Amino acid sequence: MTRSKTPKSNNQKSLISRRAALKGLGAVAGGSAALGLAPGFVRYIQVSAAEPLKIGFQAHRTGIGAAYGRWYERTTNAAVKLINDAGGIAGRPIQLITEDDGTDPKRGSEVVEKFASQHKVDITFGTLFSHVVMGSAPRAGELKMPYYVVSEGHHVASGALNRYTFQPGITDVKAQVSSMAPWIAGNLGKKITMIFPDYAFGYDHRDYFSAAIEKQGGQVLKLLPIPATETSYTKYFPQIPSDTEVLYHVMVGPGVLTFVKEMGEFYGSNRPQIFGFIDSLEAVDIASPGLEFLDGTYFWEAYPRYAQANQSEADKFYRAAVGVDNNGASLEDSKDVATYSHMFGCWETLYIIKEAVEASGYQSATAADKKKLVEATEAMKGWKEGNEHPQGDKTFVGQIHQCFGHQFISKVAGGKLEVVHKTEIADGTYEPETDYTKMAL
Amino acid sequence: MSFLETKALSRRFGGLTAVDTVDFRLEAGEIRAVIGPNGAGKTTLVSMICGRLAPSDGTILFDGTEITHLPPWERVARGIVYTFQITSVFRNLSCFENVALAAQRALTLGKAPWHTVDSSALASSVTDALARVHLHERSDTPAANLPYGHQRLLEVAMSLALKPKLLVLDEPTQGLSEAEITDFCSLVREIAADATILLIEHNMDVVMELAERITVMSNGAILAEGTPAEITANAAVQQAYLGA
Amino acid sequence: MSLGPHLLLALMEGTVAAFVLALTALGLTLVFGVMRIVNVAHGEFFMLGAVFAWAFAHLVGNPALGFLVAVIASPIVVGGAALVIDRAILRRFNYQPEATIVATIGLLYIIQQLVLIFYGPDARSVEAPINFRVQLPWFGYSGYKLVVAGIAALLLLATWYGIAKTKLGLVMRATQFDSETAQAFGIPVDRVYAAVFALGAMLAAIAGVLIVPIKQAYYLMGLDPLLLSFIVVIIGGLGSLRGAIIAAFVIGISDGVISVFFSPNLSKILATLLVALVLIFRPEGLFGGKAR
Amino acid sequence: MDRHRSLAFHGGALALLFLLQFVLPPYHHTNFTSIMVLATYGIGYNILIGYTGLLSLGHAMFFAAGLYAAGLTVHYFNIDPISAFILGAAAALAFATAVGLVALRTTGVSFMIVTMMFAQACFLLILYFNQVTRGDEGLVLSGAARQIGGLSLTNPTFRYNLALALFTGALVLCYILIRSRVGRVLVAIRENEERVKMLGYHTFRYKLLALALSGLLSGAAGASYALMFGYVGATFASIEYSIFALLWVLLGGAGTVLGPIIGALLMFYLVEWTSEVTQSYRIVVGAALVLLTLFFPKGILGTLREKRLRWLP
Repeated sequence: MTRSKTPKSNNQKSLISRRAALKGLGAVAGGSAALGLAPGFVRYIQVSAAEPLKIGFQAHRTGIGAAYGRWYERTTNAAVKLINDAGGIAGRPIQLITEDDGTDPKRGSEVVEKFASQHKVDITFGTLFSHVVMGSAPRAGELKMPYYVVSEGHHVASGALNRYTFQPGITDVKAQVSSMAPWIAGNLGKKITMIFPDYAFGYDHRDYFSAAIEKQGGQVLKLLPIPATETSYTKYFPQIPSDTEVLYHVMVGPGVLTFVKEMGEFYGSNRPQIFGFIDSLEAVDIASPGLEFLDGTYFWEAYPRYAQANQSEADKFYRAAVGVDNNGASLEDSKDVATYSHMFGCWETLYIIKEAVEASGYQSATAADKKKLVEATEAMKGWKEGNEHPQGDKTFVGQIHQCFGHQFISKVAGGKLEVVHKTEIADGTYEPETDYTKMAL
Repeated sequence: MSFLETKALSRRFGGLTAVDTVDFRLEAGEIRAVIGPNGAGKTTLVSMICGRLAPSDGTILFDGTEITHLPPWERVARGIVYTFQITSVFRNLSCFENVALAAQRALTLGKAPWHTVDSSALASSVTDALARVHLHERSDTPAANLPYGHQRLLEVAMSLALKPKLLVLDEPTQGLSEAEITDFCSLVREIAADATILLIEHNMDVVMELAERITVMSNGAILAEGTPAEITANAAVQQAYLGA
Repeated sequence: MSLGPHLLLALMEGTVAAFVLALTALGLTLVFGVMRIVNVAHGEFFMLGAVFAWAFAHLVGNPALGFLVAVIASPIVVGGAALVIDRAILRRFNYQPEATIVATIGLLYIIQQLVLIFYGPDARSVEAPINFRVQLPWFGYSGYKLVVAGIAALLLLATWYGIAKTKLGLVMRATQFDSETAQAFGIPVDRVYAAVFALGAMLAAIAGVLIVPIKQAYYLMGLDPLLLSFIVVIIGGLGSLRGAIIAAFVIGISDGVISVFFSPNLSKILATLLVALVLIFRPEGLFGGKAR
Repeated sequence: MDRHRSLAFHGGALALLFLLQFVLPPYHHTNFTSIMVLATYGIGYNILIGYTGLLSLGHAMFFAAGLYAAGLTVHYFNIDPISAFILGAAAALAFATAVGLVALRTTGVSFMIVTMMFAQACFLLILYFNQVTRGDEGLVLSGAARQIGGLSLTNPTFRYNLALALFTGALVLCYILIRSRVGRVLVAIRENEERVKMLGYHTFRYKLLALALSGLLSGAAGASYALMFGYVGATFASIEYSIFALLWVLLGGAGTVLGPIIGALLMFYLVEWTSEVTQSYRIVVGAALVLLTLFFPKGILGTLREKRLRWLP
């Protein structure tokens, strides 16, 4: 995923709570600095019966990915704690080593290098932004380092990466957008105008949604790419053809609130159907002033942010463990909204790593063991909904290293999101475009 | 036809006319002094002759060809060499390197920048130029370490290394001691043996000593021109400049 | 939408953008004109203006009153910061042009990171002091944007008056013309430099305040106005106030129109090409005097 | 005498870099590889700012020209890495010459502004032609395409020595240039361009030559980066990467041959160490720039040269 997400809009958070949050971040930073020292001690002491399994977590602590990175860390820490409390992986505790990549591809590949050569981790995981994945994956492949990303980009499944890079915890964008098309065509309309960010993440939407909606007999009337740095949108709206039935938006960047506000000013009450990707409003409170215009519009969600009437036990468990309330905000600060449709991927990926390590009989960071781990991961077929996979059932296609799951469509009502449709996994699956298992290990 | 000739040459800065339709002639082999009060347009005039400033109007002819729009480096190639009023030697380079910059140019005229220079030809050319100003023994001294008077001489040596046909000296004796000025005058006479000299000068003793003819400028125009004796006798000059 | 109204909307957007750009670029070119330095952190003053506007509006609470406080207080704070920078850094190496560029790049990084630490990575909005929608026959338009254009026009006039008609302006122009002579005539050149640097920063900050109800305050928002201002001052001629304002309108409006009909990235690329053309035919800019 | 000392100094530095590969732990081994490539970019930048006195803030466009020319041809046309490298360097050379023809019409701060704007336009062009470049996400070059005579560019030893060879080439080129008569003219232009003009030099041509060489080295570094590390992305064309080159050169010492690599090394490890205790590495970069201008305007080697090693080129 590639987008300037950091800048979520929130005009109510006070400076005080910001400082409190910063303190928290500082503590996390301090803690992980201490962790960074830990490997040395562990080596010398050599007392623990079970040598820990080292997992390198490539985190976006700074740079444009920071707002997402924060929640990725919280989710990851929660899952690691649970796994360790339950006896770890194959009897070994996870030792999580977190390094900031600055949301920069060059630094990303250096971090992978550092994990492999300096920290000597067993596995690297957790990268979100596409360009960092693209910058880091080649090095991971060269180092033969199993690399589990949580990015939702189509880069893994497209065959652009390598045998050591997996995305087992989150459905890719191609599958997400393809699975939306039938419902949109059936319920909202067939003449679509797309507003999307003018960079890689947006192109996946542009290419795969256009194809999918045409299959449903629909038609994309107009494509409106918006540059990454844009902060004013009024000038784009006149380009929306007047016979547009559905406005499809996946807006990100510092100006999401502005985008909605200006759309409201432009249309008044006389608007087409509007369908958006929640990426537009991840980490943003739907009840923020200025977002009233979105009432009655629809959103894709990977995982419903607001606890629904039929909330599963697994979701209750997951929310409690990560520290998220029923509105998708932090238990400590109701204004601190989670990136709920993405961060579950970290949780589920960690459990998949656990399963793969245990199934492969992985012992130590040797080339032979890492090969076994890769093959064991490729051999997996999918997972059932449960505490380890709270988002829902998934299938996994070993050839393309990519999983596929259910998607949700929610309607904005009274400042909340209500699920109106849940897709089938088959709605989004596609023919494999590559076969990593044929590549040399 | 004159060696150097300007026709109706003018230069305006915004509303100010620094040089106003000047017709100026200089014959080969002459030592000519240009004098005049501050702001008379002397430096502006020679700057246009050397190509540091573009004229607003008028033409400049040198050695029979028009050079009005030629860039400075092409004028240097034709033999017009300017010696700066404010000492502009390269302070961090040695005397040798300073002069070598000029000599190297003279040896590579018309050739591409990467053209190699025969180092013995370069060395002899540099040593010659330094010897003419009696600085050959300080060849390795960084220019910054020279006393001021010697820096002026180094400046002249750089110009000599360019093999000038017309050497423009802009207030060369400013800041020199009496003894240095005497030496300087004899140096200029030596140079004049094979180059025409155009001299801007405030020191009237130097002017009277060196100049064969004198041009007096005032308010951007030529007020008078003639031998030192004629100029000394000229009433208008006395009134405007010598302040009578 | 048909071509006419479409073009009208593009022109309106472009004009509003041009007014804000003119204010920002005016600050940049003023500093260059008088002090002969380029402030690469100029965009960060714009950003600081917006961020402080958020802080003041937030402290006050009431949107209209909060905005009023922000319009006055935010530029003062930013101007103060500029004074500190002038005293603590720029004056120490005597405004040497290259050193100034390097030091202000450093400041750009420092200011951005400080804002990230104390303000955070979020884009935060400030409510507009007046909130009405102008309904045209073809589309609706934000009333506040028209107000922004009005205020910016007044500020441009005030700046022009200050420079052309007041004693302070005279002193500034004298310093710009020849700082050594000005010094000799007893003008405190040092203090004039400090004042001009602060004034330049304040102009950028006010532009930031005005824009924040439209665009929100965000710690990386300074780069775009900086680059656009650069384009403007090069086309207008470095140091030329009149050139900067005219060029701001050329660039602002053409950017508005081109990005409506084509791609915004394309419009910025075209603006850069325009600069290349201007340089080929008039290296000193359209309104610049010959370099002295 | 000085000449010998200086040759020994630089030869010693290269020998040290060669020997380091046998003792460096793997993580730092790779870091040194990339630092040598980036220092080549720094040397290119230094020819312009350090020796010719032209301050550019757009050098990332030349680095990116090499990066993309090499990367795209490998990705789309599967050409071999050696041809791709030559192509990348040549593309940067041609591009730098074209940019120079326009940008060198300005001087001083205008030159800085114009180069910065051109670089930003290049950055936007990369995004604009996203169908080819994949915009910000960029492209990954497959390991299979990155083979020279059966040796893989992913092999750390091979890669380290290639980077060393590239760096050595750049260093030797820079050394020869500044010792040459042309180099003397460039330095003279830095000191006083007006005087050089009046010595009869067509200074524009010399500046253009400096910019072209500078672009060539930057592009060679960019092409090498793409081929050695297998990733091509728009980040490398961003203003940040122009500023990095400036920072390395100023820190190491503008107008010193070894300055760029000293600056790049120090900056890399400074950021590396500070990022373990703070997330605000940008403050470190910013403070480094401000402190340099205030207290060490000549950088590390420049200050050393002033104090003791006067013979340092």
